[in-house]
Amino acid sequence: MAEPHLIGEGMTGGYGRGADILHGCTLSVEKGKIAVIVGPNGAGKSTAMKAVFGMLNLRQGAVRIGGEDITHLSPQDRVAKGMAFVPQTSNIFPSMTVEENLEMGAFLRRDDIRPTMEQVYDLFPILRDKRRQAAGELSGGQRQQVAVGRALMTQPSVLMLDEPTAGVSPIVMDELFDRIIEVARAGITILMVEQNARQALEIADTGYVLVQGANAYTGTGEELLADPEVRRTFLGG
Amino acid sequence: MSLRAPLLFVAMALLIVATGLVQGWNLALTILNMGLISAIMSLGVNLQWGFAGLFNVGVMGFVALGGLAAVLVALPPVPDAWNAGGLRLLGALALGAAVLVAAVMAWKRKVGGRARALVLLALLIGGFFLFRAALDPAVQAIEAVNPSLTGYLGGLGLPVLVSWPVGGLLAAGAAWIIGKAALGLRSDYLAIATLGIAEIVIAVLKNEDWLSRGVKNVIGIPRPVPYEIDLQRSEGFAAQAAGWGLDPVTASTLWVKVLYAGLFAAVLAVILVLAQLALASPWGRMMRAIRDNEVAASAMGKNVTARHLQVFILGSAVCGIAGAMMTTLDGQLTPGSYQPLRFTFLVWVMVIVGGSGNNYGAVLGGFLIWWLWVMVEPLGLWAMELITSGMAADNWLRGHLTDAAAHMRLMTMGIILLLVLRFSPRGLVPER
Amino acid sequence: MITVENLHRHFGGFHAVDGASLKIETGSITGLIGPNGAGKTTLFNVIAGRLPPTSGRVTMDGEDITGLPPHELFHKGLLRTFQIAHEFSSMTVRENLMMVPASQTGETLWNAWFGRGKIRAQERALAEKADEVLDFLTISHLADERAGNLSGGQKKLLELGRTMMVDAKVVFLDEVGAGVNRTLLNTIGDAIVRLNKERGYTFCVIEHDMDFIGRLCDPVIVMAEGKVLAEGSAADIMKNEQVIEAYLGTGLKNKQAAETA
Amino acid sequence: ESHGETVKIGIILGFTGPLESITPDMAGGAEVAINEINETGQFMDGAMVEAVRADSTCIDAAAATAAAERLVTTDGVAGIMGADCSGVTGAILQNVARPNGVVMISPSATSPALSEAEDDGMFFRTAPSDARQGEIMSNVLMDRGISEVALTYTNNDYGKGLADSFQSAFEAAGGSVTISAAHEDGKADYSAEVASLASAGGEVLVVAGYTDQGGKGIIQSSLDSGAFDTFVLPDGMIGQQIVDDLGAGLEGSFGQLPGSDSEGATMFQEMATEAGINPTGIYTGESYDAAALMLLAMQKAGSTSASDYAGAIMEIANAPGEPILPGELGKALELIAAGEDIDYVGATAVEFIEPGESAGSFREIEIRDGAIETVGYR
Amino acid sequence: MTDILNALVALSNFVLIPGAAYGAQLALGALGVTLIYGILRFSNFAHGDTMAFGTMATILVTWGLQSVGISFGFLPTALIALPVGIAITGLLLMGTDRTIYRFYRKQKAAPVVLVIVSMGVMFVYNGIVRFIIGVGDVNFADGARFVITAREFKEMTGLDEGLAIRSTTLITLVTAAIAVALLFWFLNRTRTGKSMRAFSDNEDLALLSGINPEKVVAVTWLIVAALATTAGVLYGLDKSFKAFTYFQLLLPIFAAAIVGGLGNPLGAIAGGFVIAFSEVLITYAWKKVLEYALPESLEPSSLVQLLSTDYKFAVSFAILIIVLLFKPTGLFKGQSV
Ligand SMILES: Nc1ncnc2c1ncn2[C@@H]1O[C@H](COP(=O)(O)OP(=O)(O)OP(=O)(O)O)[C@@H](O)[C@H]1O
Ligand SMILES: Nc1ncnc2c1ncn2[C@@H]1O[C@H](COP(=O)(O)OP(=O)(O)OP(=O)(O)O)[C@@H](O)[C@H]1O
Ligand SMILES: [Mg+2]
Ligand SMILES: [Mg+2]
Repeated sequence: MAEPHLIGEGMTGGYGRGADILHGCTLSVEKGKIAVIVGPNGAGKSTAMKAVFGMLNLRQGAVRIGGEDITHLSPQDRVAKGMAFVPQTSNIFPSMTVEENLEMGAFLRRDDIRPTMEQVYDLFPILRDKRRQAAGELSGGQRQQVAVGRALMTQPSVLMLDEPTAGVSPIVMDELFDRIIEVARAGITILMVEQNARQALEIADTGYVLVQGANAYTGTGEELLADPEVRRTFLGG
Repeated sequence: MSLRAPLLFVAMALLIVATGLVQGWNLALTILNMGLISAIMSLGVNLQWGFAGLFNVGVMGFVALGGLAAVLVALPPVPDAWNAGGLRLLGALALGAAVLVAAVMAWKRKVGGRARALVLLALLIGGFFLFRAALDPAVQAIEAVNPSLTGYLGGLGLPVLVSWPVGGLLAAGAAWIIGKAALGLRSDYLAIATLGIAEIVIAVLKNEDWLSRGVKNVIGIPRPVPYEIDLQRSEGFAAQAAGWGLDPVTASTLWVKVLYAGLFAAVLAVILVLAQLALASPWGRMMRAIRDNEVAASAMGKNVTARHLQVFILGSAVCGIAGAMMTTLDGQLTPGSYQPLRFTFLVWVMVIVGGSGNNYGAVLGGFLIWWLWVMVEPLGLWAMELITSGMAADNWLRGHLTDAAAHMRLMTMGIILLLVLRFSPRGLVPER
Repeated sequence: MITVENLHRHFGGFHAVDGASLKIETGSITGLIGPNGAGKTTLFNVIAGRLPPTSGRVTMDGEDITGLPPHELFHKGLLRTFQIAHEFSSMTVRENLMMVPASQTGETLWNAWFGRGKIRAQERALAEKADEVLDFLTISHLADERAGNLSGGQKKLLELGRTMMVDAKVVFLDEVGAGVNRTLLNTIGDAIVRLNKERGYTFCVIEHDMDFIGRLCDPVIVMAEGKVLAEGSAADIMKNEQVIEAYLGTGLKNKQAAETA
Repeated sequence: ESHGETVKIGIILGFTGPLESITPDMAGGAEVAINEINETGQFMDGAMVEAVRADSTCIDAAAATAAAERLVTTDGVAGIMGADCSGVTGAILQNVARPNGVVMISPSATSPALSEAEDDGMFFRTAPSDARQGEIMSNVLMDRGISEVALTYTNNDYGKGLADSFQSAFEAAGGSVTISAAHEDGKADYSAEVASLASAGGEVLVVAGYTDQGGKGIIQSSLDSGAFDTFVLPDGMIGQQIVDDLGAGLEGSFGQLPGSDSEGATMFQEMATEAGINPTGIYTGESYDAAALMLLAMQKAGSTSASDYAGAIMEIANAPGEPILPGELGKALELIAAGEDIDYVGATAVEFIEPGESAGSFREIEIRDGAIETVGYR
Repeated sequence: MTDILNALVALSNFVLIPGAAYGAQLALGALGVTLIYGILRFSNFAHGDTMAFGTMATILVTWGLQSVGISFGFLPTALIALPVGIAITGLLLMGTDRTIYRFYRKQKAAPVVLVIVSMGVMFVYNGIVRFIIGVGDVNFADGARFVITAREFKEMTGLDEGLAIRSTTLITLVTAAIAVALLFWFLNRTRTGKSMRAFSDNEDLALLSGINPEKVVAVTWLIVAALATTAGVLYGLDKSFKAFTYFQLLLPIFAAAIVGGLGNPLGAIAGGFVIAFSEVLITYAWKKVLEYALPESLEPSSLVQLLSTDYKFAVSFAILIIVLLFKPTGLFKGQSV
């Protein structure tokens, strides 16, 4: 089997000079597939995402995309390589309007961004109404929609989402998951962290359970959902 | 805490001692004395910024108010001036205050939108002219009394040491008024407001001659310590000096400075201990919480406005005390010399370089920056000599550079400041 | 009991809360749900004194509390958490909790200077209490970590932890569950029920996780576009067509139908 | 026995700060005198004089005190030429000069209050008293038949003192001052002052300021808006630079500055030009005189100890004796050495009155064809 | 009728036009301050000295041009030299950023640390300028000083009062208007401008959007160089160049930027005029205007002055504070950290 499209292999590292948070954590996603990371709070899920995106100095391990080693690229360069990331917190430009937020997502694109923006507005209709409003004035769920919208604007080949559904209403969450499946079908690689784990694992091709910075369980979404131990300890029964 | 702070303090002490050994103890003590006062000022600012995140750029105003206290407390009253218009003046001031109180009360009344605004405006404008009508003749009469020497009401004729706490109170009173009005502002907006208020304080000091002679300055403020001349003339002291192996002149100048140093150090010690106790207590924790996140602190039941006001008053009072001490040390009040660069921004440099949020840092910053402020002048000259030493004596550039040597002073200050902050961006003794 | 009468809150021309009236019965765990941007957080902010209302009235046990500042409401026993975590980032996690209780002896300067003995005893008790709470939230290993360094979910736990430091009357929880691990959320749910039963706390809970709402809350109030759309038991609400259309969506309905089947 | 010794003189002026643009020339003036003395080789049996500069900052009393402290205790200066601004001058006097028994001669501190300061006979100044100049200025105006003026002054002890004394003299003589408005030096804009001055009106505008500070700004702004065409310029406002800068605008303006009907001023101007400093700079002549007086007094007392030579300063400055002009310091040294009396006239016609300050005779000038022309002496 | 005209002309000549001229000068300076605050998020104390440096560079080039006999007709030669001055200042600012500011940006230092660092930079620039050009007054204006002088106006209209308009006043007003329009358009409409705002809003996220922070910073400093140098040169042409005065300009410039709302170009302009007019208007003696405007019998005997000019700074600050009390983040809703 060829190497997965995106792989963060044996990642070990932490913030600044502090202790290691990740201990040989490995995450990989095939092209056009969805990988979901679950785990208790503080397990290092967000840290792992940041590591894959180059926002953390890794002491060990490597990140490769399409077989190319990108461990030493800066985040901007990874954006140029087609990666997009929605961080868990402070994931919008608060004083810019919704529309400008979306434009910033498409910063590196030179083609016409109107169609993509229309798609985002179709996905999150509320944003269309609020497009002239400063994103910082939005409700929590609306901000989250802006954040995901911004990443979609990149038209990435790899999409990384850190808890995209936190705080969004059920109806939007369903839409969002549907959309994520759609995006993946279009050949985009998706790596996401979720606490709404059951819904997320239902659509996941691969699931990772991270505990204390290391892989605890790995399997297909169904396998993990079926594992009673995993269900009880991490998915809330 | 690590060894860093104590080591830095030892290094600072060594710097001063070295200054004493190389350049003379008089100079070292002069620097030490102002260093002590600077440390107090920087503690005051640290209280506001480091503890509570209040961006007060009006330090100069509070320092000046402290200075005013020294005049109002320690100078003898001028009876002629009091007779000429003292009571009338007090009456006018009371009238002015009454107008302001009435205006504030009118403002607080919740009813009557536009009508209230009109009433308020009428009250303020009418009140202003009434106030001026009452004040101006009194002022004229007072200022006419021997203007080149007095022309003001004078002080209370009390010992100058009394003016230190009074300076604190005066500054605290001003801070209360300012805080009531302006503490709703955040960050740089509060900064410019306090800066403006400081400018207003200085404008009043410069132009209200009846109060403290304005730009004509008050000199000869009595001292809390003996005069060198008197010591030199005293038999006993001369004998003492001989015992120390010093001539009376040197001995007297040193002794006076040592006495000042003792007084200042005592004040600094008290303020430092109180600040340190406060910082380490639940009160300090509450303050830090407010600094970190006002919204959350208020939701956790902390009265943010009241606490801001409290710490603003405290910090300002400390600056006021330092101001009174400084005026005492200078022996004169010269309103024209209060410049933001020196009395506000330099103090801020002390706090930040020392390490904001840390009392020891603030104190260290006070000493170090003051030492530099004084020593960059010879350092700058020396650097300039070094640069030009290779050049021919009649070299045009050499002449040009030598002429500009005085400006090496600020440049050296800038470079050292940048270097210090480069190697410890969070200050020499960071908060944590 | 908290009553909200015809409350309005406008931002410019936008009516975020647009004439909402509702009651939170003493001793209940009331759920507050609604689409994103329905005005739930804004309503909380107005009740808790963070935002002044444009018009309308809020009372607590018959007393008018409209527009009181947050710190006074806190003293009246009204606590709230924030949807977007508001930790004290440069303080340790333990300090974040220890600062919460009101009227601590050491919070006056006089005592800070001259009442060291009294403070010490109180501090010890506070620290113990804080450690208990941290233990419960499974983050006791982080007690001495700077709160700014916590993970997203841990910050939400800390938000919740603060409400556990004091004896409150009414607690407003704004999406404490978002970003919190579901297993832990269940434990938290149990704790809420326990506080409600044993200590008589009143809760008002905003949450988008319908399992959580369904398990805990009765009644559930649904807001949409700044108004109250529906009110009733969780089961009723989940069957309400309007609510399904505006909020729950068919996806979940189908799923639930499948699950019940 | 002092042969070959070096005598140090401190020059404390605000080399940085508000007066930084005039202080280099002041220091230069003092150094002209020092060099002149050194070239004669006759000072105190061949001792050399060395100038040590220090920065008074003009505004920071504490920094100035520290700088003076260093001069006195580290460098061991025998006297201080300075300081410039009255505030720092007072501080240095009280905290350094008096305690250590060092003479100070200030070329520019004019505050009347300094006359009353306790100085143990250690403090002198070559700048004229504000009070005297006020009277002279009033006379100049009256003689020209001008009875209504607007007045602006720089908001410090110099400006305020001069404005007050002028106003009372002028009003006593029957003139009227329509407005007396302060201006701050070194500010960006003077429209507000000029607007009020223009509104109050007056035949001429009296500007008690400094040539390269607010005073110039006020005149510039008045000319621009056509508020006034004639200006009355006291000593601080007179200098070739401002005449050059403002060109025709100053034509016909007049004023007065310390100076007597002696060649002293002209001679000093020549010497200064040769030494490469601006000869018409404010207080340069006073600085020259301050340094010269101090050194001549040492010669007279045969000692560099202040307690010895402080008393000699008054003697040297005043008659009787041979008049001494700039460039004649060598002659003065010789005369003193020969035990004869001298009467130092210097660049500014120094005449000291108690307690050690310049009595000041004044030179009336008018700007004609872009030059400062002397029209008489008072 | 002519009396009314005279009153109006007097008011314009002494209050409106000088106020507008000074306001525009402050506004141009404030634009630079506000831009740095808006994008790099700190109050730059070195701005006054940056203006001084830019002006100095321009003066040196102007002298060069003048010495080879180049001039600009009735416009000042310095305007030809201006682009070169801007370029030199741009280099200085970028160099400063490289060697100094970048370090703190990487460290994510608190804004107040950057403020203090900028004070250090201020001291250094201070020294550089004084080393090179000295401390004295430098007059470098040439060309026609006036569009119309007071005397010409009187002769033209036959009124008692004159009205003078300086060419620099007009240039400054026009430049300020153009600068604010350009800046507004640039920040709100162009890609680069938006990326700069994004960078200031959320640096990490800007990185994640592929925005190159170094480029944003470089562009910011270049614009600041242009604004500072232009402001400094226009001010110097109007008054004269003196290093100390430029340092002193800093406070009113800050006041203007803040009262207008930090980070907002329109605010900077509005703030400049608020500060300038509050200085001129409140301390104005209305005597002359009233003498023209009122019938003989009502003419005032006193100056009709609310406060003496001694208090002009105090007054302008008092007005600033009052504005802030009602609009806590400035007239145009500025940012705050
Ligand atoms: N400061 C503000 N200025 C303008 N509009 C605002 C502001 N705050 C909130 N809004 C608007 O008010 C509406 C209600 O917001 P609110 O935060 O109350 O929603 P919510 O019900 O809590 O939503 P969510 O479930 O997403 O948290 C939203 O449409 C939001 O855009
Ligand atoms: N900036 C930081 N500096 C130091 N430590 C950090 C920082 N951010 C997170 N940590 C620590 O790293 C650990 C892992 O954090 P991370 O954010 O990766 O958790 P997570 O799995 O995403 O949790 P959650 O589900 O709560 O978002 C936590 O214990 C946290 O305290
Ligand atoms: Mg996370
Ligand atoms: Mg919400």
